[in-house]
Amino acid sequence: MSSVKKLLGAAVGALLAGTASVAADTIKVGVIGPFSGPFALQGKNFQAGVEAYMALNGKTVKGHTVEVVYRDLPAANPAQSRALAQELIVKDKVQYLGGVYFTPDALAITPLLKQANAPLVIFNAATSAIMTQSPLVVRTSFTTAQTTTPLGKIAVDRGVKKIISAVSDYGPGVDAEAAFKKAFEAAGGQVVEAIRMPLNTNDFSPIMQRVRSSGAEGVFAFLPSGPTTLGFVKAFNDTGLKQAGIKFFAPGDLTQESDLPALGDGALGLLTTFHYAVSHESPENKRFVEAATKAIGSPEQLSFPSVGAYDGMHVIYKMIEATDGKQDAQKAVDAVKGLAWTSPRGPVSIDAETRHITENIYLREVVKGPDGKTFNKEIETFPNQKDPGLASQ
Amino acid sequence: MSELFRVEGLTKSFGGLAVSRNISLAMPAGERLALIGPNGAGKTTFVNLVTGQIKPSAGRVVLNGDDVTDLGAVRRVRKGLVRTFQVTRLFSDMTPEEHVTLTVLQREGRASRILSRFTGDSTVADEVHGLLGALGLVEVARRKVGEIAYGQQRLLEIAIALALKPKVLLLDEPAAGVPSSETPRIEQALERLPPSLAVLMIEHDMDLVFRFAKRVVVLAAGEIIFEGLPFEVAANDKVREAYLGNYANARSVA
Amino acid sequence: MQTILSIGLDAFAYGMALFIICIGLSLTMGLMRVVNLAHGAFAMIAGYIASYAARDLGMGYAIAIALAILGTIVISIPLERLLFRRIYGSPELTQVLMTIGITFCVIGITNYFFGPTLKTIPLPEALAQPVDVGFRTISAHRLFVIACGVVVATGLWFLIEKTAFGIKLRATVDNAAMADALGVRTQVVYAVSFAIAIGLAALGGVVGAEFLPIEPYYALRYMVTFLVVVSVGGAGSIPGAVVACIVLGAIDTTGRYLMPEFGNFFFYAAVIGIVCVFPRGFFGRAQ
Amino acid sequence: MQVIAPSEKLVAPSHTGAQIGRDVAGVLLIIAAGLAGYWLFPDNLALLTRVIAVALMVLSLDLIVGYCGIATLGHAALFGAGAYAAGIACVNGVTEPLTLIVIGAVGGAAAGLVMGTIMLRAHGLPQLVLSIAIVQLFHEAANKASAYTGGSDGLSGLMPSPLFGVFEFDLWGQTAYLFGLILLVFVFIVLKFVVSSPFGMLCRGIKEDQVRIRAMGAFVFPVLLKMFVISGAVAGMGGALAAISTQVVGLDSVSFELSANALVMLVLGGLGTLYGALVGTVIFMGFEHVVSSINPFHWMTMVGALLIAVVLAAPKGLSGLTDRLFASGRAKGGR
Repeated sequence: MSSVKKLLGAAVGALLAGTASVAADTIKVGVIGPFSGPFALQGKNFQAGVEAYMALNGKTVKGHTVEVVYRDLPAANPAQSRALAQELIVKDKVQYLGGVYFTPDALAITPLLKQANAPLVIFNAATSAIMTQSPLVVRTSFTTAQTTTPLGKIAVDRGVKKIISAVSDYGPGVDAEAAFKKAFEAAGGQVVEAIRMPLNTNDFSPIMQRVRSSGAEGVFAFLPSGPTTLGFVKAFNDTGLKQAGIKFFAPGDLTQESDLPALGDGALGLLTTFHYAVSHESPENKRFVEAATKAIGSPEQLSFPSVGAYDGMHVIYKMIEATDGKQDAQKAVDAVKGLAWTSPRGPVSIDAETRHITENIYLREVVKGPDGKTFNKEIETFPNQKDPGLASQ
Repeated sequence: MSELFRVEGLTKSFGGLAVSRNISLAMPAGERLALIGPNGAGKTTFVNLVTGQIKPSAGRVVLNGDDVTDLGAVRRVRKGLVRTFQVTRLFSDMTPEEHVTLTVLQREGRASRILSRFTGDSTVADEVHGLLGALGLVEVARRKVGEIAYGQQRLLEIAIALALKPKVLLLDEPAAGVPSSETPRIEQALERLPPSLAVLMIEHDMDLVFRFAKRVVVLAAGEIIFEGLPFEVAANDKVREAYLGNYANARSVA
Repeated sequence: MQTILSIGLDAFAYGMALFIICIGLSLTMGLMRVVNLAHGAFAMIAGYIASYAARDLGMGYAIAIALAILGTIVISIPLERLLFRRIYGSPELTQVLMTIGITFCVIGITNYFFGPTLKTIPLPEALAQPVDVGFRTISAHRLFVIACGVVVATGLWFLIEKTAFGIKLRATVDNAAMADALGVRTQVVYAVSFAIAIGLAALGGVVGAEFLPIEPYYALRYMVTFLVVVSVGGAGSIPGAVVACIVLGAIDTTGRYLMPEFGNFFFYAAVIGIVCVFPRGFFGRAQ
Repeated sequence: MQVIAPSEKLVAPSHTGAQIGRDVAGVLLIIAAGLAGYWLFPDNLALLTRVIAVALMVLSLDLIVGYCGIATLGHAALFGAGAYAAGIACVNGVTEPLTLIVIGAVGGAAAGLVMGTIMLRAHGLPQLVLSIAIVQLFHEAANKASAYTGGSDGLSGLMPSPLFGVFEFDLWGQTAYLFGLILLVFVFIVLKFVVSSPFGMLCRGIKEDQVRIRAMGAFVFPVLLKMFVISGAVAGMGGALAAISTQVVGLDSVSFELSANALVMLVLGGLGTLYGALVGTVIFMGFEHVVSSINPFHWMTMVGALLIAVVLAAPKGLSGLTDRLFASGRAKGGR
């Protein structure tokens, strides 16, 4: 067995030798994301966002070269997450940690940050509570509550008084259900029924049956982006609910751009709220989409995690600028508190108190473009939304 | 009546087909009984019924005055009703010594102990070596069973059975599949069985039957058709019919 | 009543989709004694081929299905020759190791060449529309899946019970050496059975894509579902697989309708219950 | 007739002595390898600690699969039960690491009792499916009981107190690793005794032929159930170690994926030797780590290729391969 370990040592050693020869003035950023496995698409978007930012803004900050080290964490696995973070900090000597798609993975890293003297910039993981775990966490994505809350008023404005909620039965789904209920009831609506669906549901027609028998005028849905959304939307159309005039509201995870080609015309007319649409019209976004498409290879694969990563890199660049390359996590985080800039998604800022991003939330409708492809068209803007989940705590 | 073991009206049907019909039999201590019969007579079914591998449709099995019909196979073994198998069922990775040690420990209720050593108890070791010696297995005691001769495996089957200190022993064709050069060793082992033990042997080899048995029972089509002394068997009409009805020649009863 | 009928219809369609995908696995496991965990990978490969043919090349749905089945079988031939042939007769766990390895490879390669996005197989106009069946509307595609399932079940039953090939197959399964001695070319029988199993996986992958969308992780994502269906039915049994798919489909669908929050509890508790009552599956062979 | 008199002594050299010698050497080798890992990769201790936690689980799986012949794809239920038991205890104020390991063992053992009771009702493929169903139920239960387990967000906020009041579980992970290594060696030695005890021999017998064991007058069910409980305790300790060193418990610790990976590692290393379990875990996780660092995007192909290569080159697992190379071999690997 020891010979095995030696072999391993040689292999890892060779790996080290490859990276150890970089100049002393290189600042490393460790990015942890799902680069393989069932969520590989989202990890690819992390990479695209990071590469797009570095392509547009250069690879140096104040003369310090920035180098990104990617580590794969295919599915939520806190033990592996912690091991990867530790290795990045101790062995690869990264000064900044970024990425993280799932909440438990982020929670496994937060206890390390203080000792590591490294800030964690979260590109995605969307549970409010992460921010309270460590003062060295900054987040450039969104929370489910943040993207969901505006839907309450939107639904009521569109004449829906009774709604049925159907969410995937896991943390973010439960968050979405709670946030929507609160906002919808505050606006005068009534959630007649709340369904939680197991994550591995393949056939959604029984759920649609429930929707039909509930007598609701609309349905609020939350599902993680990926294959299940396809089944859900298909079932919604196939069971005739769409023709029956039932309105459909959901946070934008459900109509992420990379799923739209698969959803096809069935998605037309779906109303979703989100912080970013690839179709957002602004010069910043045009530049971003161009660079990110180049990085990811195919325009069909571009989706929201890329913008979280892009802005995450922006925050990290600002941190490097403020500390001039010296490792000082607290100073770095302090430097970006209140930082405001124009992101591809619109104007954003880092809330000085919660360190979570304040951003516009857009209401979008899936429409068909001139090229025959469907896209999320922004039709209403809710400016400067903070995370209601954190605000209420 | 000093009978040790008795079955009464043992019957087993699968669906509508009766494979054992109303079999009754008694054995005193020290009995040497041979059960013979043509292929398909239900001999192995009978052993399985007696040892509790399968449940009878009707009838009783009585051991030492206790009705054991409702007990499972394991409890019957613990009460002293032990069998060997027609085709050896041994653990090819283990040695004969390990087989017998495990059996002795099991008999003493120590086999499922975690905090004890498998080897090292000298009384157990002595008993094991005694048994292996009695059956001539000492030379191969520490070879893996998969590597020893089939005749020796058959002997090991008997050693395992004896290690359970049975009262009644059912030997299911102890010489089956053994090359003729090795049969004398089996024969010798059978002769050395403890005298007080009641033994029921199923066997095809009539030489062995004649030498070993004091009494013979013939089973045909699930029924007992003859019960008596060995030399009477060949002369019995029913037996001749049963065998000749099945075979072109009656060599095996000759 | 209407609700029950309606749920029943959904359950039946879902069950039939599962049946078409799983029956091939049931045959490999029951008749060829190979635990082929890479079965789903073949269904997925077929999905990619069909998607490419129908979406990118604009071919018809029927042609896409045919191409997918053929293409998948062609891909499987070298795999059978080089890899699967080595594990016929190996212990199950060795087979598990090999076929999981194959699954990993297929996932990795697919991800590399085709990217991680979902692939769809556009349905023809006729199948894409909802159909009014009196008490409700149902998509024509679901009816098509049901029809496919019935055809596959009858076809297979006929093949195995009524044809010369079926006799050879059963003989080979019962005793390969004996069949060999009787002049059955067992290697050929194995190869053909393997091809049939793969072809069925391919068909299932394509027509079931509306339920189980095609993406690189397909084989692992649905592995549990496939294994459960096959063993509840009893490996190698066609009626068993049919019953298992319908019963499990019904339990799954009803559970998700009545109490979606506990849908999984309901489903797996039912699986435990069924296995405890039928320890060899509905129509399993005695061991 | 050459029947040897009962009094004659056995002539073959004592088996047991050689066996003990080999086991002592084996344990020393494990300790040496563990310490070598500590010196060679001081920066990868979190990974190595994770390897140890998983190795405990794979060891415990070997007890069930390798020694009793029961295939299971639900072993993470036992690992996860231990992890959650320790995690919940830790969040509620029991922070002493050794106590947490004990709690994990108890949790795992309880789960093993439940799992064994259900699984032993069937055989073969249906049994495998029972194991899958059970781990899925555990997973669902952990997801549902989010008030206690944190659900899909994970149970966070574990603050284990320093070991013996001195050694902290910190970023560098030295404490966690050495603690884990000592635990592993301890468990390994105990398990070596367990598998060579009468009970262990009985299990090996059951694996080969249950009918024979019954004919020896032993009940099969309680023996197997006992092994399930022991296995659960060991897996639970692995779970508790993971919980202590990670300070978070996620739903992945009761997942089908983890169960399947553990089985793959075991078969890769070789069944029924305990060494195989360790070799398989180290090779699989080490290989996965190396290739996924080289190419985080497409490493899965390489792992798949490794598994295929192992089946082609060493169908009995890697320890079976060493057996073949050094014909003297330890206890036989694989089946």
